[in-house]
Amino acid sequence: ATLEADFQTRIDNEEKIEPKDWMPEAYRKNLIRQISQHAHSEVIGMQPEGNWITRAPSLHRKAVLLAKVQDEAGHGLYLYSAAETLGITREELIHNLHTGAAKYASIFNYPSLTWADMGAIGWLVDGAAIVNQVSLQRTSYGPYARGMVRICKEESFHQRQGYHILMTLMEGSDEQKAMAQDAVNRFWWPSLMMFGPHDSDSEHSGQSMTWKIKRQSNDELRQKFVDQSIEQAEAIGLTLPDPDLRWNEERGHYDFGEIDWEEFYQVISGSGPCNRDRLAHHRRAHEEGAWVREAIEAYEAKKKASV
Amino acid sequence: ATLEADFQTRIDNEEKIEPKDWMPEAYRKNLIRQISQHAHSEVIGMQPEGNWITRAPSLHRKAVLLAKVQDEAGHGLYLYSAAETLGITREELIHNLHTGAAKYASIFNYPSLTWADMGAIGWLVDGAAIVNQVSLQRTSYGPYARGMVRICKEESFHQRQGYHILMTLMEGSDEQKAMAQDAVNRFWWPSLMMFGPHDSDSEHSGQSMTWKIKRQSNDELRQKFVDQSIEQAEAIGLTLPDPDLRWNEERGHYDFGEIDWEEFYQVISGSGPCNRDRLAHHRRAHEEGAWVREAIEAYEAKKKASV
Amino acid sequence: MTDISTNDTAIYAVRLGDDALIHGHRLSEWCSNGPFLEEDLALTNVALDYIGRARNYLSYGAELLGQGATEDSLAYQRDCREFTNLLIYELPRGDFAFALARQYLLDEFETLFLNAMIDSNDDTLSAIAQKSIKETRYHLRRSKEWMLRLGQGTEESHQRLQSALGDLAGYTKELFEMDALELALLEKGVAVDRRALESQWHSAVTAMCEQATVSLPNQGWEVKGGRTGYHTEHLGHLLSELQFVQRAYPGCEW
Amino acid sequence: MTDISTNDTAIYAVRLGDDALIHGHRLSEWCSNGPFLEEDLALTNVALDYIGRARNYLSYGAELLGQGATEDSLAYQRDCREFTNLLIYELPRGDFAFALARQYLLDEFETLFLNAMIDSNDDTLSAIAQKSIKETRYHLRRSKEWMLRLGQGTEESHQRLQSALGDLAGYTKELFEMDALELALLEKGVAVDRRALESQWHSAVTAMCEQATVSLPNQGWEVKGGRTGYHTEHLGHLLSELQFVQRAYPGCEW
Repeated sequence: ATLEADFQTRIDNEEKIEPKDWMPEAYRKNLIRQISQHAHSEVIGMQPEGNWITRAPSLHRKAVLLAKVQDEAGHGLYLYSAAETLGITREELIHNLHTGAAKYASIFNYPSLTWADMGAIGWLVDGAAIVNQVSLQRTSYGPYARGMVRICKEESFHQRQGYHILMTLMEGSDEQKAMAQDAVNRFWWPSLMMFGPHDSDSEHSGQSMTWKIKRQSNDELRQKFVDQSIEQAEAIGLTLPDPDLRWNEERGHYDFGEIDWEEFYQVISGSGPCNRDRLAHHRRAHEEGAWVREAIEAYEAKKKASV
Repeated sequence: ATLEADFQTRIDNEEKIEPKDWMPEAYRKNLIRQISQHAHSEVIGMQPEGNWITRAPSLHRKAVLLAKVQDEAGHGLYLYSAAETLGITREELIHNLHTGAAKYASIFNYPSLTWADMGAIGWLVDGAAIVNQVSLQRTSYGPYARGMVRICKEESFHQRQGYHILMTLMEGSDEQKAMAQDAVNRFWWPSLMMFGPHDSDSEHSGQSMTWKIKRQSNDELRQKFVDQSIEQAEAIGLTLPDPDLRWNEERGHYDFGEIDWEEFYQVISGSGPCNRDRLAHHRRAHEEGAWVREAIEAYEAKKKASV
Repeated sequence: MTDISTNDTAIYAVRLGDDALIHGHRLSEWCSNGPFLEEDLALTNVALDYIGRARNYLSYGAELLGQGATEDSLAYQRDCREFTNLLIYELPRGDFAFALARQYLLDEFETLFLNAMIDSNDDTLSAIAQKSIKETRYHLRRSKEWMLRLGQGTEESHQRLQSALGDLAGYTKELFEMDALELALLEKGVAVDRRALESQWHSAVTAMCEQATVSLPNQGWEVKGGRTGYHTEHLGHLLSELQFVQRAYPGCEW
Repeated sequence: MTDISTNDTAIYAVRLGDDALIHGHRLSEWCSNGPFLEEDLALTNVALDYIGRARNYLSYGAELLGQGATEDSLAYQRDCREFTNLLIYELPRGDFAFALARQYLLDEFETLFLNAMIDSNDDTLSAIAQKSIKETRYHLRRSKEWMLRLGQGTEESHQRLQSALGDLAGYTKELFEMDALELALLEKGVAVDRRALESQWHSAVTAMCEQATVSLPNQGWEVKGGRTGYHTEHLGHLLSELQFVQRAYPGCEW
C-alpha cells in the first residue's frame, strides 16, 4: 500500500491532511469518533451551565454565562462542520448521539448544583479541556486543527471567567467560601478523569499517536493539568481534595492520588448522576424542533420551485 | 298546561323538585346553566389558588391551601353530579366550558399575584360565594340544594382561613401589611361584581326567582356582603378601597360606590387578565389526560369482556 | 441516649422528612393538572398525606436539633446541598404514567418501611409510622389499581407505563442503601434496615408488574447521592419555588 | 430638570429595563432547547442583546434613583408587584412559533420605538437607543425571515404561527399606551409617544403577515397592567428563579 506509506510520510513530516486528500479508512473513522465526541461534548456541555443562566446572581454574571454557553454552541458548530468534511451528516451525528453509539465527555454527566459550579466548571473543566485542546492545535487533520486554534482562544477566556467566579466567592461570606470549596471538591476528580484512562489502559491511543491525531498521551496531559491547577487553587485559598498531592522534586511534577476508576467506568457506562437527563433533554429538544426543521425544508423547496 | 301549574304550585309550596319529577324544559335549561357555571367556577377556581401551593410560605399554610383546593375539586364534583341528574354528561359540560358556551365566575379571571391573595381570595371571594350559596341552600331543585348545604359548611371554613392569612399579615412586617392591603385593593371590587349586574339589568333573574332557583336578588346579596365585610376589615386594620363607603342610618345598611360595570363586562367578554390562561390551562390538562381516560375505558371494557 | 445518637436521630428524622416533603411537593404540582377531576382530588389527597408526614418528621427533627430549628426553618432555609431526600422523590412530575409508576414503587417501599419502623424503639418515629401506614395502605391500593389500568389499558398507556418504569429503575436502588449513620441507628434499634426490605419489595413489584404486563427493567444503571446532598439538577429549581416567599421576606410569621 | 422629572425619568428607564430584562430572560430559557444548534446560538445572541440593554436601562435608572440602587438591586430585590414590564414580555416561552412570533412583533415595535428614542433630549436614553437600534435591525431581519419560513412552511408550522399570533394579539395593545408619567415625559421631550407608533406598526405587521399568509387577529380582547405591576401569574414564577441566589444569600458580592 504505497498510498498508506505516502500518507504516513506526510503525517511524519507534519503536513496537514485535508478533506480531499486520500486517507486510510481507519484514520477517517478514528477522526469521526474523536471529533464527533468533541462536538457532542460542547453541545451536551451547554446543559449543566445552561442550568444556571436563569438563576445567575447578577446581571453581569448572567450576560457572561450566556455568552459562554453561546460560545459552546459555536464550538459545537465548528466541530460538526469539521466532522462533516469526513463524509458524515449532522443528522447521522445526532442520531449516533441519541443511540449512544457516539459519546460525549463524561464530565457533563455530573450535575451543576450551586452557583459555585459555574466557577468550578469554568476553571477546572474548561481548564482540562484547554490542556487537551492546546495539544490538538497540532493534530494532523487540517479542519480539526484549525477548529482547535479558534476554540482554544475562547476557552482560555472561559477558564479565566470561571476562576474569577471562584475568586469572588472566596473573597465573600463564609457560605460563599464553603460553596466554592464544595464545588471544587465535586469537580476535581471528574476533571482528572477527563483525560481518559492511564496510557497503559487506553484503547485508541497507540494508533492515534502514530497518526498524530493525538499529540500527547493521557497521562502527560493530566500531569500538566495537575501541575498548573495547584498554584491557582492556592492563590485564592482553595484546597484540592487529594491528600496525596505533593511536589516531587525528582520528577519535577506534583504527585497525586489514584483516580477512582470504578467511578469513571460507572459514569461512562450510564450510572453517572445525569446521563439519562442529558440525553433525554437533547432528545426532547430535538424532537420538539422536528416541525421547525420540516418547515424550513418545505419553505426552501417552495422557494426553489417558484424561481 | 296543568303540568306547569302543578309544578309551580309545588315550587310555591317550597317542595323540592327531584330529578325524576316533571319539570319545564326552560327550568331544566336554566338549572343546567346555573349549576354548570357554579361547577366550572369551582374547578377553574382551583387555578389561582393552585398557583401558590408550591410557594406557600410555611408547611402549615401549604397543607391548609392544598386541602382547600382539594375541597374545591370536591365541590366541582358534587355540582357536576347535580348537573348530570338533569340529563347532561360530564363530557358535554366540559366541552361547553372549552367552547365558551358555559361560563364560570368572572372573579377567577383575576390573577393571584402575591401570597396575600390567598388571604384575600379566601376572605372576600369565598365570603361572597357563601352569601350567595347560603341563599341557594333553599333553592328549589333538590340535588342542587343538598349540594349547597354541604358546600356551605366547607366554604365558611375556607373564609375563616383566608381571613386568618390576612390577619397574620396585618400583624407582621410593614411589607406584609402592604401586601395584604394591596391584595384587598385588587379583590374588593371584583368580589362585589360576583353578585352579578344590578337587579334591573339582570337577564335571568326574574324567571329564576319565580322558580325559586334564585332566592334573593343580586343587589340584596351584594348589600349583605358589603355590610358584613366592613366590620371584618376594620377589625384587622384593613381599608376597603371605596371612598363612598358609609353607614346609612335610614337604610340600615352601608352605602357604597358605583361598580365599574365596564370592567365587569370587559372581563366577562374575554379581556380579563387571565381569561385565556384559565381556559388554556384547563384545556391543556384535559388534553394531556385524554390517553389516561382512554386507558380506563379500554381496561374496563377488557375486564367486562373477561367476566 | 448520648448526645451523638440524639443528633443522629435528628438527622434521620430530617432525612425522612425531606423525602416526604419533596414527594408531597411534586404531587402537589398535579393540582388542577390531573386527567380528570376525581384524580385531581385523589392526587391532592396523597400530596396532603405526605406534607403532613413531612411536618411530623421535620418537627421531630427540629426538636432534637434544638437551637431554634423548626419544621419551617428546615424546609425553607436550607439550600440544595443540605437537603437529604433520595433522588427518586425529586424527579420532575413527568406524565401521569410516571407519577403513578413512581407512586406505586414508593407505596410498596413505604409499606415495608413503615411496617418495620413501627418497631423502632424511638417512640416518636414508631408513632409516625403507625399513623402513616394506614394512609400508605390506602395509597397502595390505589396505585396498584392504576398499574393495572395503565398496563392493561391501551397500547399507549402500556407504553407510557413501561417507559416510566424504565426511567425510574435506576433510582430505586438508593431506597435500600444504609450508610454509617443509619447502620449506627439500626444498631440502637432506632432505624429501619433498608437492605432487609429489598427482596420483599422486589418480589411484590415483580408480581404486580407481571399482572400489569409490564416490567421493572434491570439495566444495570443506578444513580445515588441524595443522602449526601448530591442531587439531580431538578431539586434546585424546586427549591427556588418552594422557598421564594420565605427567602424574599425573611424573618416573618406567615 | 426638577427633582420630580428626574424621578420620572428614573421610573421610565426602569420600565424599559424591566421590559428588556424579562424579555432577555425568556429568550435565555431557549438555551439548549432550540430546534437546531444554529438557532440555539441565534436565540442566545438575541437574549444577550436584551440583557445588555436591560443593564443599560437599569443602571441608568439606578443612578437617577440614587440611594444605593444598582442594576442588580433593581433586578433581584423587587417582587412581582414592583416590576413594571409590559405583559407581553413575561408570557412563558411557549413553542418556537410563539417565541418567533413574539420576537417579530416586538422587533417591529422596537424598531419604531428606538428610532424615536434617538431623538430624546435625555442623552443617555438617546445613546442607548442608538446602540440598540443596530441590534434590533438585525433581529428584525431574522424574525421576518422566520415569519416567512413558518407561515409558508408546512401546514403545521403555519398553524402554529397563526395560533401564536392569536395568543399574542391582545397583549400588543399595551405597547402603545401612554400613562400620565409618560405623557409628562413626552411633554419634556424625554419619552417616546407610543400612540404615534401604532398605525405604522400595524401596517408593517399586516404587510408581513400577508406575505407569511397569516394574520394578526383582532378579536377585540386586550390585557393590560404591566406598568402598574398588575401582571399575569407567570411573572412570579420567573422571579422566583431569577432571584433565587440573591434572595438565599442576601448582601453578597457575586
